Amino acid sequence: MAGNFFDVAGSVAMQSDILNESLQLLIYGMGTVFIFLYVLVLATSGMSWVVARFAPEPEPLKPAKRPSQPSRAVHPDVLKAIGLAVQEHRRERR
Amino acid sequence: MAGNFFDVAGSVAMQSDILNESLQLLIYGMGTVFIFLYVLVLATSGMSWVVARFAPEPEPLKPAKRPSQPSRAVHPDVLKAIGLAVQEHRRERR
Amino acid sequence: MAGNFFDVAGSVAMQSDILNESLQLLIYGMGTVFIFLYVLVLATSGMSWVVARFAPEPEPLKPAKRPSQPSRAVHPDVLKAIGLAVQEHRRERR
Amino acid sequence: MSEKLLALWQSTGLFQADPGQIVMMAISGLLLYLAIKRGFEPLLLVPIGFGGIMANIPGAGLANSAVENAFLHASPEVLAQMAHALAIQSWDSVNQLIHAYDTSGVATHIALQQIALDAGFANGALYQFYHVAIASGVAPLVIFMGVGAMTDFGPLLANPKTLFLGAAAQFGIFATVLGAAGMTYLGWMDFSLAEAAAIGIIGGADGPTAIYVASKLAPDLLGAIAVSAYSYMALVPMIQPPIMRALTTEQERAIVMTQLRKVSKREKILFPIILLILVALILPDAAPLLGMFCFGNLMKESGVVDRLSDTAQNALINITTIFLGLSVGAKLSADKFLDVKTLGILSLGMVAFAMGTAAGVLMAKLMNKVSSTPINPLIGSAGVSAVPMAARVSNKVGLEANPQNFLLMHAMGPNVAGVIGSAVAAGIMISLVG
Amino acid sequence: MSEKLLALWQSTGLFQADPGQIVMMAISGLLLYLAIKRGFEPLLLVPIGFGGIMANIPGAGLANSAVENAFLHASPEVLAQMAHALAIQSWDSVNQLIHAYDTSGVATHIALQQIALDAGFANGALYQFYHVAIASGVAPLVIFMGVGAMTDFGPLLANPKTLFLGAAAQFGIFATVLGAAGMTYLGWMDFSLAEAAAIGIIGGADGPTAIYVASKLAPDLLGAIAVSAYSYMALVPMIQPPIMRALTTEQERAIVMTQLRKVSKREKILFPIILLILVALILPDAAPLLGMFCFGNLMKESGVVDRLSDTAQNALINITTIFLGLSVGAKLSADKFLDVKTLGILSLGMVAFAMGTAAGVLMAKLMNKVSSTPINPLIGSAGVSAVPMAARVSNKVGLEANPQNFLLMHAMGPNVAGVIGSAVAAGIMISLVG
Amino acid sequence: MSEKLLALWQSTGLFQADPGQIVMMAISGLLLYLAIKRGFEPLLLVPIGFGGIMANIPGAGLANSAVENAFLHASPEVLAQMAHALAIQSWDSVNQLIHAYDTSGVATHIALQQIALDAGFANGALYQFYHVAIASGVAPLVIFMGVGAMTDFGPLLANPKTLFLGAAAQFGIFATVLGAAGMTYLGWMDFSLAEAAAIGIIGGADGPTAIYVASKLAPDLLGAIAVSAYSYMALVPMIQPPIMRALTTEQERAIVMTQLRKVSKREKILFPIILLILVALILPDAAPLLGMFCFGNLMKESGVVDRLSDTAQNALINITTIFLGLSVGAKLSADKFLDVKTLGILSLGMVAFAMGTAAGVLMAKLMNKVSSTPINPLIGSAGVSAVPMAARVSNKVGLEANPQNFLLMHAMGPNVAGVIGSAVAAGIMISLVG
Ligand code: NA
Ligand code: NA
Ligand code: NA
Repeated sequence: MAGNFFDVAGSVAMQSDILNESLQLLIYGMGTVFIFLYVLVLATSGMSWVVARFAPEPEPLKPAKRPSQPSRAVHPDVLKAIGLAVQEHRRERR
Repeated sequence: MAGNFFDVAGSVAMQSDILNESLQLLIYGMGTVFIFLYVLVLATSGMSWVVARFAPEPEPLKPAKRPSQPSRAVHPDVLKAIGLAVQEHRRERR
Repeated sequence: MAGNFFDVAGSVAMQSDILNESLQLLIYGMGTVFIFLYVLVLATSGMSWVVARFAPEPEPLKPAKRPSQPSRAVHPDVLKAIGLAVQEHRRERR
Repeated sequence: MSEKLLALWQSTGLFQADPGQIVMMAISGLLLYLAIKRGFEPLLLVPIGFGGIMANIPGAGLANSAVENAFLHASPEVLAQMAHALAIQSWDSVNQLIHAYDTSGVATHIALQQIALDAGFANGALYQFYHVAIASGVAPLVIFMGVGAMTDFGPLLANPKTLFLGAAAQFGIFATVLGAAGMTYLGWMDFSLAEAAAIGIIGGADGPTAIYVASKLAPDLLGAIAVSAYSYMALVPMIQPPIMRALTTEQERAIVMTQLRKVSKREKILFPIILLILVALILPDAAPLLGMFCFGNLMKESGVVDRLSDTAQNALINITTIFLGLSVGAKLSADKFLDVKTLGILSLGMVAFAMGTAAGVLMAKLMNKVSSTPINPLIGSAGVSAVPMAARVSNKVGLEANPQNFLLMHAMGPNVAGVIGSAVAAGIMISLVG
Repeated sequence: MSEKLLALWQSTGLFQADPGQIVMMAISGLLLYLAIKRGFEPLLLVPIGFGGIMANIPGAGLANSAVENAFLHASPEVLAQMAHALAIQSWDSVNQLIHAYDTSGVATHIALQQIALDAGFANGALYQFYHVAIASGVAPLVIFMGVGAMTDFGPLLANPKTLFLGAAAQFGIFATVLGAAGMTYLGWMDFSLAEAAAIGIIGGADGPTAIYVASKLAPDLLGAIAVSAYSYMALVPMIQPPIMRALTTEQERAIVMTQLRKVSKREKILFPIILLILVALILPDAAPLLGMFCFGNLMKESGVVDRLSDTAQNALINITTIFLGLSVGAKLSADKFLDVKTLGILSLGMVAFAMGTAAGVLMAKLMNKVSSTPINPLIGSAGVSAVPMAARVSNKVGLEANPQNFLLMHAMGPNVAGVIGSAVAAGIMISLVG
Repeated sequence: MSEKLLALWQSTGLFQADPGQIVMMAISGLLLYLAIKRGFEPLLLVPIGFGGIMANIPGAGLANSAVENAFLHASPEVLAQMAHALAIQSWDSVNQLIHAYDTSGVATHIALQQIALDAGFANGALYQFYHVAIASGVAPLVIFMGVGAMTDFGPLLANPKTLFLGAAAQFGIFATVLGAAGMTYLGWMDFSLAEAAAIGIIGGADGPTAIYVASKLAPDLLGAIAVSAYSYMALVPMIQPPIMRALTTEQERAIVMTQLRKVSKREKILFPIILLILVALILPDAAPLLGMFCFGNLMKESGVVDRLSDTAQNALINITTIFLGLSVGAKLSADKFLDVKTLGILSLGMVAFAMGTAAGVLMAKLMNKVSSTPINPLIGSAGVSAVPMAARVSNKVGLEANPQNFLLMHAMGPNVAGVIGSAVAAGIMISLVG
């Protein structure tokens, strides 16, 4: 869709073209991959630093949420499972 | 789709029109809402009375159905759950 | 799609045609059903014989696979179920 | 003021209702009653019944395409446009236009659709479900995949000869086609060969197969065919026993069959592949149904994709069943269902089940003549499929004759063979008549 | 070499970004924050917020159709083709073409689509989700089915009079329409009647209903309407209590209600069918929403299709929610959302909730005047639906006045009645304005 | 009589079979064998293999569009119509028409489709699956969302530098593109640049990414590319160890890495958002894949939408996997797959994996030179992704050198980094070549 800057060459499609096009692809491609992931490393490290510095230990919030949600999420099957499991177990303890 | 009786007015769309159109909407709307829910109250009460009068306690039919269906419905997970739960529990009772 | 050999007759659609067409359908149909399932009987018996003769007892392979897969398959619900079931049960044993 | 109240009143269902719709809503309510209180195949008949009510809500047009809704409610100008697109100059009733539309090609359909959409008409919700689930042919295939993932071919593999019982029971299908043709011959009904074939498939006693074939050969009859198929499947415990008793002697019903051998995992894995290859070689037109069926079964037996197999037999088949049922309900429209043809379909459906049952039992008796290992003829009736109901019936009637004789496992062989048999028959119908 | 680096640079979002998109990404981020850290309706606002960010990624065009992407990126030749298809000879800005496209009919749309696809442009992923989930109207219906399968009408059946509270609370809807019209009258805004109606539905305090109506009456405002509806639903615990306290006396809030009677299974099975029949007779335009709602509830209560009911309230509703949320996010585009209209929508939405709450409470007080059995006016506010939040609020405020007085179960009646009420209101809007 | 038996015989697969289809069915059977008996990525290769068999059933045309089926089976009249729609007067072989069709625009496609449908031809089931699941680009995105919901970025966040390993391993992708170009240059093969790019993505060792890119850049090669990607992912435990040993010394392999720090919930919530923003700013063309990936991960980590997250990693991803696999199988047609290009793809795929592994290991060694904290070069190979197989391989090879040294957690960082890396590479391919 966006700026395909090989169009012209591509339409000609001479053997030598494809070779140097893919060479360019190699250069620009690996270049972009490294730039992108390098920026990501910086952003991530920065974020971690900020979190550690200004907002440590958000754990408390999680246990507050988890128990409620999953119970809703798995409701039907699990409740039945518990019931059955417990009966089952009682039965075989007799 | 059905009878939109504002079409003409709507196409003209003069400020004053929209005001009295929405006023009409308020009147007809709340009217219909109340009529509908009033009829629903009657129908529901009537139905409850009929059930209580002529067909009380249909509970028996339910337990007859439930056990079969759910067991089919939750089959794979739950059976595994029971098995695992019971083993688990035995393990930790030792 | 494929060779509908009643097309011509079908377009004429005289009462007598449909009768003998459906008679043909009965003959060819039951014929094909029996041929097909007869071949299937032969193929199945042959396969079973080959398996029994050259590759008996593949069971070992199964227990090796099953435990891993299902655990992955039912993971979320079931683990929760176990936990809850066991707690539940402990609670009511007190 | 008054003309606005009038507009409101005219938009009510009470005003727009036509008797046919009332009757269809009553029939749909009956289906709900049978499903909920009498346990008639509830998984399908609850959605079908409810869909039937929704499809017949006056003025809502939930089961109509945008074009159909336009034909019913459009202004004269829009109708004129549509008539022009249909190359019709003058017309006295809309039905003329509708007929012209039904007989026109895809290009014309698209043209009218554009006019209807431009005029602000939309496809009803149930129409969309039908279009995606059934017209595409996808829903029955997905359900067949799930059924395959729930099917155990062990009993069949332990005793492959029972496949012949599954073959014989398909006689009900083709005899019914002949019956439908006979009715047409006698002038009682006016079924085309394609319609007769679709009706015959009711005898397959297999819901998705019947819906799949009907959607290809006789979409207009789909509602009646599906309803009759599922109703008679639910009635199997009433339909079959008298026939089974009539065709067998006390001692035949008491025959004890030899214990089934254990079937190895490897055989179960290879079976769906062999079945698929035979389909490929002999009957490509049965490939969609049987292919998905074998795929589901292979997912189950291979044991390496349990998470896919579990989804195929739970979330996926349930979702598909909901929309398949509602889509079938969308076909319960008065003009299609309240037709003498429906009576023919219901009576022929009954015949199909009876013939299939009888053919299965008689085949079992024949096999007893020729083969050494004894076969209890009661398991022949399970060949009509209607899994697992028919197998349970064989077992029940068997226990009456001999309380120690458990035929259930032996009946499961012909039972699943019947599923294959009717899918094969479906392929033949589509290949020869489609 | 340099012009290639240029090409790469020009393909970055940084280069293609326009301020509006940045703002929209920030707003979407805010929604994510509210959903994750403040617990604002996370099930919807997490997908909506994330979808909003994705929709505004510069240059990606994830929320655009192939045609829209072509308008943005196509070569002059392709644009010329498109202009020709639009019968436009000369044009100075693409916006001219876009406007012509928006006002053209389906046939023209298809023609331009073909040109765009031929030129290698594709529909964005979010556009596809929106098209399948919302434009078709299917997703809100499927969610309504799931909600129906999760709803217990027991409290409502035990005390049917509470339906009147669900009716009264809908006053917020229609008053808001009037408010929107007033803003237009005063020249502050420029809402059409259809837009005003869609905005009013925010007062229904029911997400799927609001999205369904907006998609039919005012698709351009859908993003703002959905965001405002879900935000205020999350704010119910802040919006309602002051109003409830202001309109009630200490002793009114302390009223203890009589224990609810036990409701039989049979009543619960019959209720959705009766409701559907009334919809069919009185208000066919409410049939899609209420029909699916009743279907879900019947699946639950009938007890014979639990596997379908379980799927409807889990896998199916979850899958639909994911794509519905992303699709709503796709409507959070700068040109549509960054508009003075959005401010109007947000303020009117707040009014709608307040009016609905007040109307519910006042109705309860009125009923106390006329009826013998006492009604605690606090349960009136639950009539706006916002299930189950509003019912919890009634319970909480009630406990402040009387620590022994548990209103939760009593408030569930008006709460579910409110869902029916707003669906009815939606039907009226679509029937009178659509 | 005889000519009818003939018709039946001609409708059999045996009669219609062409050798290519037989070979493809055998190859598909081999894939099933590898998946079921050798455990080669069964979740994908079972559906792919089975779909491959179904796609090659002679005469069934399950993988063909209605138009393709019409080309194969239509009557001369219909073919004449189609030729006319293609503006072809005279033609000696159907292939001429097929070629003209393939090179024609959307408008012509629609015209022929209408002719085919009018003539009673239908889209095959697998074609429909492919159209909905892959051609739309949706299925890979949904799977990526599910994978995101199953991914734990903790190890990556604890040691962000490992992202460089995920970057280096992508060298395999671009080197392979160069290799494919080289083959073309030497005249061994005839790959276009787009095809070369699609082949290179095999080196990403990530199934959905490879399918997504192939569907956009080289749909004809999709079957071969997907098969080769999944096969080599399954072969990772055989391909990687020798390379890893060859490029490292005993003491390098024995390097013990410092325990990873605990990562806070908040960091995990913020990571997908930051990643999405970077994608938006730098590489919009990677937005669909990485956006859905981040969305899935945010649903998981936010902890407030667990029911959506659970569905995304179970029912939804399983359903999508089933249809994605069958759709890929639909691309295993003889004319496309039995081509010298496939040999090139298989050999290049192997090269891609080897190069990626080597680049990852060498990058790790380089980082050891420059950085202070020690990195065991064995975790570099995990940068190719192939989650979690490649990480397990790193761990296993590490244990050989030092039985106390558990690298698994350390290898998970580069492993998930590799997923991001290859999605970025995919974006670049689509942006520069697409
Ligand atoms: Na059958
Ligand atoms: Na409401
Ligand atoms: Na990778």
